Amino acid sequence: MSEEIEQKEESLFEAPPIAEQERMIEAILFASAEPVSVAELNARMPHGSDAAEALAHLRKRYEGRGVRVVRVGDAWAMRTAPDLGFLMQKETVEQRKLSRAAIETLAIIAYHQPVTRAEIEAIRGVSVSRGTIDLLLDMEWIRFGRRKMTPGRPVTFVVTQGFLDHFGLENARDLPGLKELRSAGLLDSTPPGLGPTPSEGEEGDDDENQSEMFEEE
Amino acid sequence: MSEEIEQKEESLFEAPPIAEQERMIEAILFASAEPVSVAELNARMPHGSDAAEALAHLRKRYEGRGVRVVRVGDAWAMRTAPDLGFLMQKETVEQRKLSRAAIETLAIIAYHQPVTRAEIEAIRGVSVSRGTIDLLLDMEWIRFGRRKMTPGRPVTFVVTQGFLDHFGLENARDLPGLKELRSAGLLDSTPPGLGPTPSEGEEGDDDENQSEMFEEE
Amino acid sequence: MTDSDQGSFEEDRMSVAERMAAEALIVDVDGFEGPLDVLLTLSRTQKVDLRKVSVLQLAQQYLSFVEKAKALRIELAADYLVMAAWLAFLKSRLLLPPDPTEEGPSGEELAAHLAFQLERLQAMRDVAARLMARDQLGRDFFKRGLPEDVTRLRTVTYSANLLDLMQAYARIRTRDEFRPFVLDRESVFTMEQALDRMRGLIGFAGQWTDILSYLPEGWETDPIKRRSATAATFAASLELAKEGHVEIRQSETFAPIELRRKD
Repeated sequence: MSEEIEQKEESLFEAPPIAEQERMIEAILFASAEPVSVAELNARMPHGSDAAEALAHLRKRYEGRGVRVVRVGDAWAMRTAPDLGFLMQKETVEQRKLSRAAIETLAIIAYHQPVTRAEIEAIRGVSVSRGTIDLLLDMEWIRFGRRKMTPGRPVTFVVTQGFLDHFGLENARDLPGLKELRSAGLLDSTPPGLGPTPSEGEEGDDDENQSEMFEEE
Repeated sequence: MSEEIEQKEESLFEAPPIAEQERMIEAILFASAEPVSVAELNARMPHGSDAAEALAHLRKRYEGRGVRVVRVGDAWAMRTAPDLGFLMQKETVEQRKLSRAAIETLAIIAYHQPVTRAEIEAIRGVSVSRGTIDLLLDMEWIRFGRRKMTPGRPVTFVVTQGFLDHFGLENARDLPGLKELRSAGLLDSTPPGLGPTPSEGEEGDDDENQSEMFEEE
Repeated sequence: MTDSDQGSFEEDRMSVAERMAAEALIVDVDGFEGPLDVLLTLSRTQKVDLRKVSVLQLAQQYLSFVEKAKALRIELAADYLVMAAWLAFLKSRLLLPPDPTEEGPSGEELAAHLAFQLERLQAMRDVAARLMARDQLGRDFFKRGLPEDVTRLRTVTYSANLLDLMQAYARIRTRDEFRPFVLDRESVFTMEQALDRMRGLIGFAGQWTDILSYLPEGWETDPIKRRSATAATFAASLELAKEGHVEIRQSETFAPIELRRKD
């Protein structure tokens, strides 16, 4: 309803020195609990600043510290070093116990995205309950992706920035074992060397999917 | 999991190196929702740690950075540097549609200026709130005109140059008359065949008004 | 594996441990997530790389699993039975020499696809486990505990275009024209009013009098009011004549209508 228009900071002055820009990014990332996109950093910093460059410096500065600068998709955040987790009992948040079905569904969405419900069901060999999808949506680990260009134009699911943040992933390409799975043909819908079978005629989309897989937000 | 590590570390009875203690404090202060006292830091850190000393190192490290270690009462916290406070403000310009009351009032002022509040109310058929007038004055779309030479000498309102600029009008005479509104379909809901309607009868007045309309500043 | 002299490679090829495992499967059937899950578990009893799993043997294992379930009177969901039927079909395809007239994928292809499905499901389970074993936010690493909120300096600008303005004005000016139709009572003189008025006056009408002289005061000049009052007075005169209180006459068309008291 009410459109927010970022007011571009118009400054006649030159961009601040890079060391100062680094301080600014440090302050912004430090103050925020959620990842901040490069676009937002640039918007908040004085005109002419180069958030990407300053980020690279900042990241280096925090290497090996108790707090790190991490990339989450196209955004950045500060997070404590994982090896210090033991100090944080007080801050530890109760993790939601996920069912095996939910965990598998999440993994399938992450590795096969964008993926339709029918495809998830084909992989698991059982139907996916509405509750499982709802739970993952509710946790904001998955979201709806583009509709598939197949008959019925089914919705697809993709993982979110929140998912990447939670599992400490820079982007979906960093999923553990992704490359091996792909080269083993296990992200396809048919075994290597076999044509599409009647039961899984959607094979043609696969190559397309994989290029789509890392669509930007 | 974390307990195990802690126990191991405690059992060694040897404090971690001071650089490591510094990392720990950094992580704790970062993740904590509240300032943390030295006593609590010591309690949370491995046995033999010296939080006060590590804290002094940490404080020094953050000197001049975008974030600093500050004392809050008898506890410690990390805060963004005060000179970067401007980054914590996000300027947004929100565009809103004028309310129906405001746009109607504005329209009456534009078509009937100079017009008193009582006249606006007579035309609208409802009272005009002070807030509506104030908003329009505040936006500099209307201003006070001459007082009327009637009992009580009520103030009148007229539209401003800013109003004309916003609506792309050379002057208020450019506002389409009722006949034009009707031919443009804006009044097409008038039942046909009613003959001369009171509103058309007033069109004669309009010309009259318009001669009055452009009083000098 | 123990060789059996009975020839058939079915149950006897299974070790005691395997048999117990198979029985545990049945007892545990609720814990399985469908036939594919069962097949995957069964394939583990072959203790080989999933790529080298014997689908024929697996089909046999599954069929005997379903048989045992039936013997134990365990209700199996329909999809378990559908899988059993399909595996029975697959088994026959694998065992019989290929029929050149048969259309569709060969038994080997179907078997390869099943093996692929199992391998893929297992792969997903493996990566799911790896994913969950990662450091997790809020458990191993943490976000800022005391985020400093960004204060929003909100400037509100209001927008309206010329069309909005004109429509608003048009709306106000047409509002009057659209009130529901009601008679303007102010310029209507009813017959009842005329009757009341004339009843009080006819006592003095001993002579023929133009009924127009009975029009109420102030109604003679405004044409609308005059018309209404005239009609009401005329109607009232007729009513009074009907009641026998007055007499009415008119000398010619459009001549004045006169009335007088009837004694």
